[in-house]
Amino acid sequence: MTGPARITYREAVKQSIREALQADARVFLMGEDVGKYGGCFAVSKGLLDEFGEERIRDTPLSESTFVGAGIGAALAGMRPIVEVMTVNFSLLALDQIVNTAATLCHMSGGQFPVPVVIRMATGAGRQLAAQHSHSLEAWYAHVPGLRVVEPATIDDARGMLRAALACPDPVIIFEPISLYNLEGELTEAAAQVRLDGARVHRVGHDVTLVTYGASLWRCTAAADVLAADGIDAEIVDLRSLRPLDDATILASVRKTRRAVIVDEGWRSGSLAAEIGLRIVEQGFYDLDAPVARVCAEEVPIPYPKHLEDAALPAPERIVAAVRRLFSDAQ
Amino acid sequence: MNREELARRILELVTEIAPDVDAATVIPGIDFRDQFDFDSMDTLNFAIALHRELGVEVPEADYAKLASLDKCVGYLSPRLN
Amino acid sequence: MLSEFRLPALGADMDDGTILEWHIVPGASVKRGDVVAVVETDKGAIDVEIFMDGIVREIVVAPGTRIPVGTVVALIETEDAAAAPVATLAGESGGEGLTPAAAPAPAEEGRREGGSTAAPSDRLKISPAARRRARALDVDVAALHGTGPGGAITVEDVEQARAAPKPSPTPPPPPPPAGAGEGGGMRDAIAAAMSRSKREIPHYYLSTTVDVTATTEWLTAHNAAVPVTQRLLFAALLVKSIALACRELPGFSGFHREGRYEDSPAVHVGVAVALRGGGLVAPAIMDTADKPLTTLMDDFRALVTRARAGRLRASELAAPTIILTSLGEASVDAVFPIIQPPQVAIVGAGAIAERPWVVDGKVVPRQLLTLSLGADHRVTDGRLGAQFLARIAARLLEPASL
Amino acid sequence: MSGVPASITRERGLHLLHEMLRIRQFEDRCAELYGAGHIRGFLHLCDGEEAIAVGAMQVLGSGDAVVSTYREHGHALARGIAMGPLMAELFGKRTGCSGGRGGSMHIFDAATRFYGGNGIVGGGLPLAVGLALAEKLHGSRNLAACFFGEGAAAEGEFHESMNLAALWKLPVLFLCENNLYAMGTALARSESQTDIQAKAAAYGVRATAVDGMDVFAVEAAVRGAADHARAGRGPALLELRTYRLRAHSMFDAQLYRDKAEVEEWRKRGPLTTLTTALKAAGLMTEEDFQRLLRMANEEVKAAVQLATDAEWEPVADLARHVYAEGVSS
Repeated sequence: MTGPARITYREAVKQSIREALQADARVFLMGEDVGKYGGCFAVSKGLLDEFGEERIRDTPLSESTFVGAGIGAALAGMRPIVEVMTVNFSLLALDQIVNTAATLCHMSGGQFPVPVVIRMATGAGRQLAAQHSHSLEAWYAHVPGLRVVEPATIDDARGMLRAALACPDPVIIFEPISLYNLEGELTEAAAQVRLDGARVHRVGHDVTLVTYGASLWRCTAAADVLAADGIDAEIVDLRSLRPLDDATILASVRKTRRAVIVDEGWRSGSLAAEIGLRIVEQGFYDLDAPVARVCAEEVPIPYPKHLEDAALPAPERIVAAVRRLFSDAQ
Repeated sequence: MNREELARRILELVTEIAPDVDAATVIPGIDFRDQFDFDSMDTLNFAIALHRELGVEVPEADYAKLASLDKCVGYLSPRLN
Repeated sequence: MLSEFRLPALGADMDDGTILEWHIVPGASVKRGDVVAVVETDKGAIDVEIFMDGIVREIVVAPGTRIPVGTVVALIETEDAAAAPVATLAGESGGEGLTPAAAPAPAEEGRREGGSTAAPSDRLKISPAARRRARALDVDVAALHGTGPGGAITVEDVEQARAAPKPSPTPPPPPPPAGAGEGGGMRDAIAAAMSRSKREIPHYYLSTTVDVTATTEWLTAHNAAVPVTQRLLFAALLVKSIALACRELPGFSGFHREGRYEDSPAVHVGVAVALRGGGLVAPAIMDTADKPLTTLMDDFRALVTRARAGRLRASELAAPTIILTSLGEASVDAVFPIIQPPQVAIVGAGAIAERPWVVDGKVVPRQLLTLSLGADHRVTDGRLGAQFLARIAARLLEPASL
Repeated sequence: MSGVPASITRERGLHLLHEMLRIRQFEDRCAELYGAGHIRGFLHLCDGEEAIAVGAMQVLGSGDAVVSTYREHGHALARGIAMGPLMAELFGKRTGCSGGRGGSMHIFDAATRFYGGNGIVGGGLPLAVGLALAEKLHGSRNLAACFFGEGAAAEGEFHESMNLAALWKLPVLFLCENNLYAMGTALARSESQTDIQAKAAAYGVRATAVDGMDVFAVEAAVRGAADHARAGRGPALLELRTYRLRAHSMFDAQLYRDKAEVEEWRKRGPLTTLTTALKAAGLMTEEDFQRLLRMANEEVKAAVQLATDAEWEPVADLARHVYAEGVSS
């Protein structure tokens, strides 16, 4: 691990894949356009030349089968990294993920754990319109048997794959499309990244912003605006969407006594809904204002930029939500 | 900027710093400190506001010359025109 | 041996059935696997097999009657026990005995989709945290004015009702309560806190006079050299000095609660701010010791501005681990302040004034400042208090290093 | 069946018959136990398809992987899963081969590489492709045998799996049990191309049709396909034509077929076919048949007793194995 260098999120993910391929012969990458094309988001560019066709496998457009095949190969001792181009296409593989990957170990009385890693790009922000802009983490985080993580920082993007491959259970890694170009410092911490546990991204005292993925950076923008207004926001980056790190969330909410959950999913049945209720269940007597949520508008994400921006949980909406927790007069 | 306009701008700045002061009740001849507890922090904020709004840099030594509305107008008008 | 032939469970979701026709009559012989009847179910007519060999003794249930799964429908004379049918689960036999009690339909709340607060009720609106804090501070919430969303009473409201004590024993003549804006509520809160402090905390007092001439000269030179927005007040130097002294000497920055003292790892120095309408608050400059003077000054200015606009956070009010109260402006030589529980110390600063002072055997005019300390004798004693004041003074005399 | 192949000895013939009898008697008892409430949920019996399970399993080695469907009792028994744990699983007992958690459609056994039934039609196909991929990457000669019904041929996963297995030349045996009815729908009413073999040609996959009622024919066809796959020449598909003598599942009024058709196929059932041929070839007598039948019934009786006496899993273990326990990766 070299000293702190500035790299992109995309580069961090690629380094993690290369390191995994070098470190373990059982590892191979499989997915649409991961080889010749170098990855739909150029994450695996160059890996085909370096590791060859046997370990960088372009697949036909058969999500259900190549995800099922990844599960099968994992059952038989391999450590596949299956790339489903985006969560939007994973809907075709939901049956394999939910009915096989997530269920096998329990249903077989512990005989068949499924050590497969499935990476999916997620989220909106590139005007790709409704079918290519989904944020469905809540669906996967709903299923016992899956571990679901979403790295939002360079260190996590660099370190989470290693932790996922070391895990005997199926791990879904969501990579926000809008973060691939994020640039930041890669530090030593990347080597010790854990798969679970949330992290306090910004220490604050007046309100807790609970978030994950691309929304982390919407929260930091909102926090700067709030700071000028004397409201010192603490930001909790969930990192793991299943299991959720209740302890870290509640510790923060008990300190600030106000919670706003920022989630790019649609409000109904969202992760924000789950987290909000956990806060009320465990932190009711610490709350000084109702738990608030800032989610995507409940519409298919529209194509035009101004509408897409209006649909997504923008910093201005986060600031407004926080202010409403202090007083109507504000 | 004539004297009335200057006095109005100054009062605006004073009430911005001390929101609980009613501009109409300020007596031009009496020091701010005596009318409504205008302390050293308020004076510093006032100096900063003058620099920001009117572009005048008031040295600490001249703070005494800003003690009341009349003194302010007298001190500032030659420096502005 | 006489065996019972019961209506078998023919599907996961089949609770009962109706026999359409029998293929057997009393006296007929049957063997394992024979289809002996046809039963009408939701899915249609289904052949029913028998799993024993024997002679039909009696048809118990005639065609046409709807019967639950497991009902005895015929009696069969079987030769030997070997072929006895598997005992059906008594009582359960397919259809679960336990028909789920008709759970009362959950009352459909009249909630608006997406509405976040329930319909406004006339009950007192107070947050759970505020209710708990009010109990802890024995504050009667009924009298409070809520500043939270929808006028709800928040912890901040409760705590401001128990705001920081009036620092000096001889407060300036309080403005007539009637005229004061929020003086009334805050006045009671201050009174309550002060009497509790006097009752519970064994104060000891120390004071020292410091020649700050060099420091004031440094400050004047510094302010002349920097743009107006970066000018410093003397109080800022004092706050930093106190914070650094706290960092060096434990026992002054912390809390005494439930009978024991906890030193606070973080040092947040509260600064007493007099509100024009009367009353007083002491919000904290967070992590005071770690902040460079310019940042500290910016925080200080922001705090005072927001304090005067009534927009302080409860966290800022609850955060101080020690308080500075400075009455330099009111030309009082020395201040002997009262500690704000659960803190354990408070520093007072009088006016900086030119007075005679002996330097190298000669009496000369110098800029002098009287610093005082009120401290909790349960936690520290005079010797340590003296060292603490000395540390503050020493820091104050090296402004460049603050 | 044209007759007993010359290579078949008396002992071999009796072994095959006994394997099939074990399945038939097991399924028969299951029907009864379901009626009595001991077996719940869904239950799909394979009466009539025994020759496919027994014939195929003679060819598969312990290193090969097996993927089945929800009509899996015959595959499980022929693969070597003991009757006791299998019945205990149908009872939902803790000592069942899946810990009692799977039931009839979800039989699992790591020892015999039996990767389960599957409640989702076509759900096992991609799994088998993956298992074969791993064997190829390991460089072993093992293969993955995947049973599925002709109904699955309508699922996207069938076409995707055939293509991927052929594209990557993976050692998969696609064993299609064509029993003419996908649940309640006759093949002709669901498939534009009812000849399953012809579908395989679209992906360049070697395919042959086999009389699923003839255990010798099944064994020979599976052996040929297995040799093809083990030699690295890619997957093979076998369309094993058969007929299920019982309903699709326990709650099926069988409105889609008439009784005469069932009786016609019953005469051509695998057990009748084999018994007639062995007797004609002088390799077996009626006493042999009765002895094998008694052995099978004894085994079933013991299995039912074991399942009846077995314990339930404590509710406290409900969440165990949601995630892997004590497994280093």
